[in-house]
Amino acid sequence: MEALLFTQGLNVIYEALILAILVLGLAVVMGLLNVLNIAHGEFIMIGAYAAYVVQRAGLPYLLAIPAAALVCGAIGLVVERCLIRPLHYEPFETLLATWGLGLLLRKCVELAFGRGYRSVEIPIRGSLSLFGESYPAYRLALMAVAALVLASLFIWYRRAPTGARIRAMVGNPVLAEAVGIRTRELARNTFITGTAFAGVAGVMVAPLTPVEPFMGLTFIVNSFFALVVGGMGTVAGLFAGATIIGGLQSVLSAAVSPTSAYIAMLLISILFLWQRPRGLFPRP
Amino acid sequence: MPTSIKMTRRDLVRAAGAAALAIGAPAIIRPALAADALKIGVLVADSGPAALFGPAQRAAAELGAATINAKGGILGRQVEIIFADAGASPAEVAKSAVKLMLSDKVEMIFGSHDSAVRQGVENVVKGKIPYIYTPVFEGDDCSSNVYFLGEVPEQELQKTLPKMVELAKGKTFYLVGNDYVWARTTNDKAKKYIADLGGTVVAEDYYPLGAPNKFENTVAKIKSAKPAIVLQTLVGGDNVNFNRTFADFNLSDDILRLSCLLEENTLIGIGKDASKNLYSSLGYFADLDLPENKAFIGELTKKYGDKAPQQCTISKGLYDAFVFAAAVTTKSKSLAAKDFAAAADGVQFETPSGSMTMMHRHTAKNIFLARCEGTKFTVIDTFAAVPTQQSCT
Amino acid sequence: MTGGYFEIQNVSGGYGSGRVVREVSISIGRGEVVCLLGRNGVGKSTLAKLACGFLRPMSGAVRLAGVEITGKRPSENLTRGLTYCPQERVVFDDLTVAENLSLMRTNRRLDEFEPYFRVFPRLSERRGQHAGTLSGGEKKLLSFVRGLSERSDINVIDEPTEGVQFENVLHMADLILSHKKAGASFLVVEQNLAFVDRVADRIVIMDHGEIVLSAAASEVDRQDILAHLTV
Amino acid sequence: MAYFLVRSILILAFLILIPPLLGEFWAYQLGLYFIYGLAALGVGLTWGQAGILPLGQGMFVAIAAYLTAHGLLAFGSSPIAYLALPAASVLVAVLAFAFAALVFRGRFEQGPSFSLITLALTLAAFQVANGWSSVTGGFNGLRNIPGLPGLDGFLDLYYLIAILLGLSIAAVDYLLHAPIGVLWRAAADNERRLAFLGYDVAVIKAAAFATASGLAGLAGALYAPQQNLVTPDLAGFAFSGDLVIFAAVGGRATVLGPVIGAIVVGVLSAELRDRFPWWEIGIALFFIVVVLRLPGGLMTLFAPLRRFSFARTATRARSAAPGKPRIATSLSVAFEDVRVRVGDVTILDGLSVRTGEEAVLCVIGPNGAGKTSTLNVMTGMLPRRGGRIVIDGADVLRPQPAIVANRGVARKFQTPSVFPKLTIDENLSVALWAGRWRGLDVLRLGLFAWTSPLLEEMRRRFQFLNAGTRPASALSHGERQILELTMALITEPRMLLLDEPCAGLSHEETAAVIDAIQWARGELNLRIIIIEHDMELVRRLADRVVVLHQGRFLADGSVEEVQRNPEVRAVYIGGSR
Repeated sequence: MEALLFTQGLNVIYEALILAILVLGLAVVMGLLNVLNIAHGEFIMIGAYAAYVVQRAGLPYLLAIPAAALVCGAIGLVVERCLIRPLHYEPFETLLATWGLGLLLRKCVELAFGRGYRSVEIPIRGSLSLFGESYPAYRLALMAVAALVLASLFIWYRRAPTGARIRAMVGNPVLAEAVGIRTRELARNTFITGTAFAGVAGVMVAPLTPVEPFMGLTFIVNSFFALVVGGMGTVAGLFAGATIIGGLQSVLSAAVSPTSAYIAMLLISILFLWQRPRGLFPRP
Repeated sequence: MPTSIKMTRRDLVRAAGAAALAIGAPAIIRPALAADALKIGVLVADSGPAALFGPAQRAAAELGAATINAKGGILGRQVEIIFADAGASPAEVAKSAVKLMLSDKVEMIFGSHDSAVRQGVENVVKGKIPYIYTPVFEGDDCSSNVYFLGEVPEQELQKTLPKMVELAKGKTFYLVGNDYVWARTTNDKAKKYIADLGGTVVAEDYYPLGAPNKFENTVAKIKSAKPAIVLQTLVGGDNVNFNRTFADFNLSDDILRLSCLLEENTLIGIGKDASKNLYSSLGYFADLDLPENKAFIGELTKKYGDKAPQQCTISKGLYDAFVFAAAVTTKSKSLAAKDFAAAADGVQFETPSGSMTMMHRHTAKNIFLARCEGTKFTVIDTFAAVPTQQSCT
Repeated sequence: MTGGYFEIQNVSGGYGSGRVVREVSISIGRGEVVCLLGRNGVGKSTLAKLACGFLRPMSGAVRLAGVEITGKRPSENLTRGLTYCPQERVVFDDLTVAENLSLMRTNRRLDEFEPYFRVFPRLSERRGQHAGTLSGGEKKLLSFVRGLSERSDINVIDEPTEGVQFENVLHMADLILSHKKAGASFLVVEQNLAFVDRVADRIVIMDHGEIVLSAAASEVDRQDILAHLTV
Repeated sequence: MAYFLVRSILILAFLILIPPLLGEFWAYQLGLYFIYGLAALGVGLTWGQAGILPLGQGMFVAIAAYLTAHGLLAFGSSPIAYLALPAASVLVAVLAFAFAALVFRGRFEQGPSFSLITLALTLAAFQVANGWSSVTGGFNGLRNIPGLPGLDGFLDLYYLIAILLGLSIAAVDYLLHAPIGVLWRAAADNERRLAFLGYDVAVIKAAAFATASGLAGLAGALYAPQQNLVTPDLAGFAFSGDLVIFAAVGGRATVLGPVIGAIVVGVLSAELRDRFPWWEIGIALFFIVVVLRLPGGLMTLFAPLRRFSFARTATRARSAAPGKPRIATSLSVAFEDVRVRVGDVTILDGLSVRTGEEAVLCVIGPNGAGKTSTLNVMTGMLPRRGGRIVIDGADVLRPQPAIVANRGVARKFQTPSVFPKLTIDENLSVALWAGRWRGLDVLRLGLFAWTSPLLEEMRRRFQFLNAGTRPASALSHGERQILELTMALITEPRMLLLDEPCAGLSHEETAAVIDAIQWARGELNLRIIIIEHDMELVRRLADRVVVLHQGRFLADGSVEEVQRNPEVRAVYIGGSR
C-alpha cells in the first residue's frame, strides 16, 4: 500500500511537471502576448514528428530538440508574419485565425506522414529504483529536466529585463516604441520562442504518447485551463496551474475514477475562472 | 457613385450565380452511370478520429465490388460504389445517407463507423433498403433490414477468456476501458464469463472519451493489485497510450494483456517495445495464414501495389459486405426488404477470414486469438464459427 | 528658418486617410524651447506623432541634425537622440515606478534618477508601486522624468502638466530650463500658459492643422495668444 | 418600422420558397443547417453585440434536444408534444440567464474567463451526456424519437424550421434595433460607464446570453424531431466551435451573417467532403482568408446593399422623457476614518470629511494626495479597508457603481469615459434612459425619441452634440470630455462628481464648461464635488474647498482661507493656467 502511495505520489508530481512543460510555449504566447494560440497543440505535434524523423534517421535523440525548435520556430516566424501581426495580436481574432491554422497544420502533417500512429522509442530505457520502488527512468529524467527548466526560467524571468519589456510592450505598444523597445522584433521573437518551446515539449512527450496528426487536440484544453487557473504571465502561475490541473486530476483519478477526475478538473477550472478570473498568481 | 454600386451588385449576382452552379453542378457533371448499374452507398471514415482506417476501408470496398462484378454482379447488375464520409457527426452522416438514397438512388448502404452514426443512418434509412454494418460493436441492435457483420463482445470473449486464463495460469482480471457504451457493455459481458470461469475482477477503471488521458495511475494500481490478466476495452490513442505506459512501468513481463480492439494500426502505434505479452481477440488479422486471406491480400497488392493500405478487421468487413450481399441476393432474387431479410437468415458466405453464417441478422464467424510479436500478430488459437448469441428476428 | 537642429518641413498627415496636419514647418535650434499651442483637435498631438515616427507623414520631411528621419521608427529615432512623451497612456501601468524608469537601462539601480527624485520626492516614495495605481498627475511626472532622463538632444513632450499640481509644474519648468542650458531642445505641446510663459523661447499656434502664428515668446503677449485660442 | 416588416417578410418568403425549387434532399439538408443557423444566430447576438464569446452553446442545444426528445417520447402523437419546443427553449434560456447573471454579478470585463467557463461547461456536459446512459442513451444516443405529430416527411418539418428561423431572425433584428440592443453594444464597449449610469450590467449581459441560449434551445428542440436521434456530440466542443466559426465567417456583427455562415460553411463542407480528399485544407484556407481579409465576415460583401437597411433616421420627432422624481435636497456624503490600501501602499489613511451646506465643493491637494481615490472608494472602484461612508444619511456597506449611481450620484472621469463605438445620440440616449425606463421599455423603439429640457439646453450650448450619427470615437479629447459631462448631467443626479473636468480643454472650452456647470447647478438640486488643480477655476466655482494630503484631511474653508492656511502653504501653493 505504501509502495502504491509512493508511486502515485510520483505520478502526481510527474503529471504536474509534464503539463507545465506542455503549457510553457502557450504561457509565452498567450500569457505574455495575449495571443490565444489554439494551434499550440499542433506545434507540440510537429515537435513530436520531428523527434520521430530524427529517430528514424538513426540520429541521436537529443538532436531532435534543436530540430524541433528550428522547425517550429520557422513555422512560428511565418505564422507571425502572415497571421498574427496582420491581426495586430488581437486575442479573439488570433483565436479564430489559429483555429484555421491548427486545421491546416494537422492536414499538412497528415499529407506528409499519413494518418496512422507513429511510435517513437523511449530514448532512456529501463527503470530507476527510488526508495525501493522502481519508476521509469525516462519519466524521472523528464521530471528532472522540467524542474530544471522551470527553476531557471523563474530566476531568469526575475532578473532579466526582457520579461518586463514584453509586459510593457503588450500593455502599451506606443509608449514601448517611444522608450526604445523595437516592438515588432520583440513581439516576433517572443512568439517564435513560444512555438519553439511547444516543439521541444513535443520532443519530450513523443516517446510517451501515440504520435499522430490529431494528438495536439488532446493537449490544448488542459493547457488553456492550467494557464488561466494559474494566472498568466508569471512562472509561479504556470507552475501553480499545472499543479492544480495536472496534479489534481491525477490524485482524483487515482482516488475516485478517471472520468470523475476529469469532470472535477473542469468544475474546479470553472470555479477558479469565476472567482479568480486573473488566476492564482496573475501578472501584476 | 451609382455606377460603382451597380458594378458591385452585378458582381454580386454573378458571384452568387457561380456559387449556385458550383453547388448544383455535381449532379450534372458526375459521369453518367450505366443505366442498369446497382448503386451502393459505402460510408467510410475519411475524416474524424477513425480516419486512419479510411484508405483501407475504401480499398477493401473497391476490391469487394470488383470481385462481385467479375462474377456477374448482384442480380445480374454491375455494382457501382458511391463513397460518403462517415467520420463526421451522426447528423451530418445521416444527411449523406439521405443524399445517397434520394439523389444518388443507391439500393443498399454499407457502413463502417461508430454506433452513434449507425443509429443516425438507421433513422433515415428506416429499413427501406438493406443497410449492412460491418465493424466490431457492442450488439443489442435489432433495427429492421440492418445486418451486422462485425464481432460482438460475446464472440470476442466467450472462447478467448478461458484460453487466456490457461495462458496466464491465473484468474484475476483488471478491466480498463473508455467510458462509453461499447467498453461498458463488453466489460459487463466479460464479468459474466469471468464469473463462470471462477475468476475475479480486482478492479475496473474507465477513462473519459476525448479527454487528455494519462494512465500512470491505473498502471500503478495494476502493479499493486497484480492481476493475472488486464482486459482492455480502450480505443484509438488511449489504447496506444495505456499499453506504452504499462510497458514503461515494467509490467509487461508478468501480466498478460487482452485487448478487445487491437488491430494492426494501433499495434504500430504501441510499438515493439511495449507489445510483449499483449493479446488481441478479433475476427480477422491481416497476416492470417489462410488461403482465402492470401488471395485477398494478393489481390489488394495487385490493385494498389506496395502502397496498399494496411488491412485490419475494421476495413476488411466492407469486403465481406459485398460477398454477403451477393450471397443473399442469389437466394432472394430481390432487394425488397422482406425478401432480403428472409433470404439473409442462415445464409453462408466465404470471406478472407473463413466461412461466415448470418443468424438473426448477426454473423457467426471464426475468432482468432493473436499474440503480438513486435508489431505483428501471431495467431495462437482459432475458434471456429463462434455464435453471436444475438436474437433479432 | 533653415539650419535648425530639428526640422519639420511641410509635413502633412493624420490617421488613415484623414489629413489632420497640413503642410506644417517648424524648425528648432539647439537649446531652443518651442511651445506648440492651439485649441483641442487642431492637430498638435498629431504633429508630434508625425515628427517622432508614430505616424508616417503623407508628405514632407523630418530632419534631425541634418539627417532625414521621415518615417523612421520611434525606437530608432530614440537612439538618434529624439525622445517623445505621449499625452495619453503615459506610463506602463503593469510595471512598477522603478521598472518604468529602468526598463531600458542595463543598470537597474536608480542612482541616475536621484536628481529628479529630489525634485519629485513623491516618485521616489512610490518606486515599488505599480504605475497603474498612481494618480493622473503622478503618472505625468513619471513620464516627464523618464523622458528627460534619456538626456536626448530633442524632446517632444505632449501636455506634460495635465493634472499636475502647480508647484510641480514650476519644478517641471525649472528642469526644462536646466536641460536647455545643457544644450537640449524641446517641442512642448501645452495648454497651460503659466508654464508656457516660463519655458518658451518661441510660441507656435496651430489652428485647423496649420500654423497661424509663430513668434519669439518675447514678442507675443498673453492677449495675442488668447485671441488665437478663442477664435 | 415599415422597412423592417418588408425585410422580414422577404426573408421568410425566400426561406419558404426554396424547397420546391431544390427538392426534398435540400429541404432536409437546409433544415439541418437552419437549425445550426438558429444557434449561430444566438452566438452572433451575444458575441457580435454584447461582446461575450460563448464557446459552449452546443451544451444548450444538447440540453434542449434531450428535453424535447423526452417530451416527444412521452407525448408521442398528441399535439401537446408541440409544447416541448417552447418549453425546452425557455427552460434553457432561464438556465442560461441564471448562470450568466451569477457569473457576471459584481465583476467587470469577465469576457475571456466567461468564454472559458462556457467551454469547460460544455466539455463536462459531453462527459455527463456520455455517461448518463439511462437518460441520454450514452454515446450511441437517444434514439427512436418520434417526429412532431402531423408533420410527415422532410418537407413538412422544413417549413416549420424555416418559419421559426425567419421569425427568430426578425426578432433578433428587432432586438438589435431596440434600446436593449444599444445597451448590449454599450456593455461590450464600456461596462464601467454603463454601471456608473446606474444600469445592472450583469443583468444586461446575462439577457444577451440568455437570448442566445434560448435560440440554441430552439435549435435543439427542432434537432430532436428532425434527427429522431440525439447524441452527446451536440455537447462536444467541436460543435460549439463550429457555431463560433459560422458566426465569424458569416459576420458576427450582423443579424443574418451567422445564419449565412452556417449555410455556406455547412453546404461547402458537405459538397467538398465526398469529392476532394483534402477538402479540409481548403476549408482552413478559406477560413483564414476570411479572418484576415474580411474581418466583418462574408456580410461585408453585401455592404453595398446596406444602404437599404433598417436605419434610424436622425430627424425623428422628439418626445419628452418621463421625468425623474425631484427631491428638493441635494445629496450629502460623509467619510469617517476611511482607509484604503492597494498592495502595501496606503492610499487613504483615515480620511474624515463631510459635505456641508455648500453646493460646489472643490477638492485640491498635491499629486497623489488621494483625491481621485476618494471618489473611487465612494463609488466602489476601490475596496475599503476600514471606516464608514455615509451617503444621504445611510451607511453604504458595499458601494458598487450601479448602486451608488441609483442613489443619485453621477460621475465624470478624469480621462473621458464614453461609449466610443456608439454614436453621439446613442451615448446620450443610454444616459437619458438611465433610471427612467420601466419594465419592458427596453424593447420600445419610442425610447429613441426621448429628450429632456436639460439635454436640449446642452445641445444648444455644445453644437457638436447635434451631429448625432457621428461615432463618439471620432470626437476630439475635449469633445469627449463634454459628451461625458452631458451624459452625467442628463441623468439629473443629486450629486455630480467631476474629476478635473477641464483637463485637456482649451481656454474657450474651459469657459463653456464652467458656464454649463454653473447653469446646471442652478437648474438641479445638485451638489457638485470637483477635483481640480487650476486655482482660477476653483476660485470661480467653489463654495468650499477641502485640501487633502497623504490620504488625510488637511484643511477646509473658502479659497482664500485655505490659501492663507500655513499648513496648506507648506505642501501646496496652487496656481492657475
